[in-house]
Amino acid sequence: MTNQEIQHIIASWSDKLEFTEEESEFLNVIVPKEELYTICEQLKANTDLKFDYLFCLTGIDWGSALGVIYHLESTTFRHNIVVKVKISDRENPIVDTVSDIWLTAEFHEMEVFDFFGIKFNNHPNLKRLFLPAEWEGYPLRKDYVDEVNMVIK
Amino acid sequence: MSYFSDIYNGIKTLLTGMRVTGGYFLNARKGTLTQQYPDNRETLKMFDRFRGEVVMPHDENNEHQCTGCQKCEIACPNGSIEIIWDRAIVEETGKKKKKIDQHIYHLSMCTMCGLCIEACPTDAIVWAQNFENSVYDRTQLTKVLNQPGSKVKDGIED
Amino acid sequence: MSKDQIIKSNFKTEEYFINMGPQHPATHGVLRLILTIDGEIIRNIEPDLGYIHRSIEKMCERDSYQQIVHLTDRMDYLSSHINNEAVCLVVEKGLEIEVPERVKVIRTIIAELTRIASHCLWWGVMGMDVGALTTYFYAFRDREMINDIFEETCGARLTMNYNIPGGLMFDIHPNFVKRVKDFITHFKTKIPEYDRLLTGNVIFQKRTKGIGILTKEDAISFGASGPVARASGVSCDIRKIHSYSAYDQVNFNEVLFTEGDSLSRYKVRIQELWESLSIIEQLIDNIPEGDIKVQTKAVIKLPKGEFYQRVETARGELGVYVNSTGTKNPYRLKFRSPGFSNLSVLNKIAKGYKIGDLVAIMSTIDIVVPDIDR
Amino acid sequence: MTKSIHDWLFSILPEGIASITEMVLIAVAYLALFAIAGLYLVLLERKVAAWFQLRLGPNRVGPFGIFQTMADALKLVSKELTSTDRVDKFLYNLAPYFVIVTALLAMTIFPFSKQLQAFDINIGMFFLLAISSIGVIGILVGGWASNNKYALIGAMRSGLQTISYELSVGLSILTMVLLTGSLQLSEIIEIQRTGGWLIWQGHIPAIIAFMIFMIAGTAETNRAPFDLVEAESELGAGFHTEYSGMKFAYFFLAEFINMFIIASIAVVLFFGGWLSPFGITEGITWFPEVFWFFIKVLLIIFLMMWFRWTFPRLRVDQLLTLEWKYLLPINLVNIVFMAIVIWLNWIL
Repeated sequence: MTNQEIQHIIASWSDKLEFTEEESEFLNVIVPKEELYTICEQLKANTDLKFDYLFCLTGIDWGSALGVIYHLESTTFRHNIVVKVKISDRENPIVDTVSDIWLTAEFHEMEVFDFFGIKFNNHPNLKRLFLPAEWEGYPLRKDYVDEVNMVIK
Repeated sequence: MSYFSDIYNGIKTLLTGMRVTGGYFLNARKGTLTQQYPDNRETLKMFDRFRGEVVMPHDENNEHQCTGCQKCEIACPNGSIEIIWDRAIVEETGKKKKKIDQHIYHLSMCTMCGLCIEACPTDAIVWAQNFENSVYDRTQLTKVLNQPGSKVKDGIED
Repeated sequence: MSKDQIIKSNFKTEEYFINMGPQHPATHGVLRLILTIDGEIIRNIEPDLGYIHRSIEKMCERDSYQQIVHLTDRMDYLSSHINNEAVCLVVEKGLEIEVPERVKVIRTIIAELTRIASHCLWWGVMGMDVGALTTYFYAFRDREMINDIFEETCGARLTMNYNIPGGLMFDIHPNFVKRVKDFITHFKTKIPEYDRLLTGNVIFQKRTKGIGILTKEDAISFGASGPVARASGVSCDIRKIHSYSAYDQVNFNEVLFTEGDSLSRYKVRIQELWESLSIIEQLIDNIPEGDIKVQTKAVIKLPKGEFYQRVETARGELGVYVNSTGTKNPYRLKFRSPGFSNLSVLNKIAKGYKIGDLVAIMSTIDIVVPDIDR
Repeated sequence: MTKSIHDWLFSILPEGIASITEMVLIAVAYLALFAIAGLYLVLLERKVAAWFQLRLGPNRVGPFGIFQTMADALKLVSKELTSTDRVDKFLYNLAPYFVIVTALLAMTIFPFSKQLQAFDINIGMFFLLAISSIGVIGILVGGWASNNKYALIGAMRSGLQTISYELSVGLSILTMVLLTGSLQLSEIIEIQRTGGWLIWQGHIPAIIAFMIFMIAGTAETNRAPFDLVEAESELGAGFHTEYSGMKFAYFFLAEFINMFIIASIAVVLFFGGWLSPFGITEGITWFPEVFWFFIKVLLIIFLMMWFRWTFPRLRVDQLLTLEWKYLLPINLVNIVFMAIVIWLNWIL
């Protein structure tokens, strides 16, 4: 299925979605965080799309906002889509979990929580995965400072 | 009935496995996989491209080919190379030219990625095949690659 | 009432915790599993990671693209060449340069040799984990030959760093082709020996058959890839689906099994040894002549945008996501490592089995801890 | 020689003291002999393992590494004994001695040659069976007292394993005892002087009994493929995780002495003890018969090592399946078979 057709299907679900294909090889869809869960649920359930394979879940710090990027593929149709969600509240970023839709998200969301401090609603076991529980700050954020261990070139 | 065939097949597979190891046992004298390392120092030769440590070759006149362009220093991902350089007046032209004072190489930080040698425009630094780098004090792993009193070979420009 | 229910209704048993790792022979590194155990039966597994986390993603944000390559050696150190290739491919994709055919073929050959070396090590360790110690040495004998090939051509045995964005660091060694051919003839006689020693063994079969079953749906949902997913019947070979380098020029089969148990995960890897050998055989005789690199600028700047490259390492799908703002460093770089997703299936598939089974299951998942921790 | 020492002792000392001294002397001699024999079995194991694995094995201390295990023992003796705070001190310290003492005790009744036997009791086989199962108490106690979960799991497995496999060992020995009609070890060997080795005399049921005995015997000694008690890839080191220095060495040595015991039983019961094959050294009086005994024992030990370095380990429930579903029924049928063989006088 071509990107246009995918876009056509998804666009009918909500009018708050932004689509872009610039600067990326995949079709990007930017989803407001309130609608993330329902959109993701439909992406997997829709029989024409069947995005059943979440192959990458990335947290990102855009400076003004934090974000989560979901790379999705369908193992039956082999088409891809990238779902992006922006969270502008840096102090207390919260977004819905998708770990019950794609089980792999459970670990990846823990990783994102660990490094970006993005909290996931309804996550079964949200804790620091790599860093010790008493670690302060979120290292992959751009404003993280550690003068001892970080060498800036 | 499958009870007995299970036993039969089980024993058969076990004996097959024992035949493999038994075969190696009988031929154990012919060739061992392991090397008797400190004993074979004389004959042990590393491959030419083996990345042991970075060295700077000098010729018989105590001349090297490093112009002090610092490309290796920039290329190094770990900050293993530090170049202390100076400007000296070249007698023929009267112009000031960059010249290395010390080419410092921290072997303790080096990951043997080879980017510095890749980056060097004058092939001043190369890999040495020495791999016995253990020392009692970490500071001994910081090496000055250019020999004292050495100078850059004539005609080397970056 | 079933037998289990009767036992449950009449007995009260106590569960207890046991720490498997960070130092434990079966965790292959510094992985810690917090097991909840009832007698010997595992009720829950909670992995605790991060004992070898080196923040490679953060380091990448400060390094130039050439420098990033060598960091990936240290992720999945058994597929270091393939990791390097992934980064190089994503940079080449961003710069829109096409590498010469010769580079593609050499990269593919070395990648497949890496896969064989990795599977060899896995086979040896798999044997050790189920208690057959001798397998380790036989596997290392064969792996040693590959390592020698690498050492002669790339200069290093494990962390090779032979790829650079735009091609290869230097040409293959003149002995390369001959050595690889020698290895192929040698190894073809050794895989049947592997089968006789371990695969056919009745104890091994009993230890792995029907143990740790991962269903197809779970495999996809957990994002499993590589041999773990292919043993469950998920077609996920990136070499076929999103072909890169010279994989479109060769014929090979994607090894698929449907049982999803430990034994089929084992068999997938053994079969892959044959497939990798066949790929190398097809390529080794006709490595095209040509350049070994496309000259890139000394400072590589990727254009603004997002790039994603997927490759098939020995463990599964490695994804490199690069978000560039047009500077010489990536703005954000994420490695989607196969080990991380594959590890997450552990709790699902090992629950209800015994400690001995857990060790066998972990071995068939083929965990490399630095790959999980990055 | 033993006779002359005996006479000399009784001539210079009063009777009571003399017999005690004699016992002590024999005990010291046995201790020294088997400590050294155990050490060399360790060396043999390492060498054999190395050859199976295409390595060289120990070769640094002494020619061909023959002093390697001596050096190891020296190191272990000089090592600090560490333990955790929470161990049950008394039981923790007791456990290694349990294991090593029972192992050494069993050694006493073996007839290494016609002359070389400490005790020739008429219930020899029975005594062996009784003694050899005490060792497991040491393992259980050690695992329990260590206060370590891995050690505990190992100890529990050990109990499970020994209780089950004791049956098979006992029954396969019983099969052969049917044939000999005696429990006295020296008598069992003497029977074989005329009719050929028992494995030959008893043919099919004896061969089956031998196979079962080897499997069960390997399990009794907790060796691979039945080394669930230690299972280094699962439990770290199993029951002796918390032991160090000499206490660990006792466990280690006991394993090898137990292996020697199992091999010795097999030699006595199936391969004619110190009798030479086909009586080739029958007429030569100066030839030490003990040579044949040790050669046979070493061959059986080699077989057990071959098992160890080839097979993967069984899982704990498969261990029980093998015993209760396969070995035990076959064994019972085999006893009946053997009885029929004897009844119909099919003995070769």
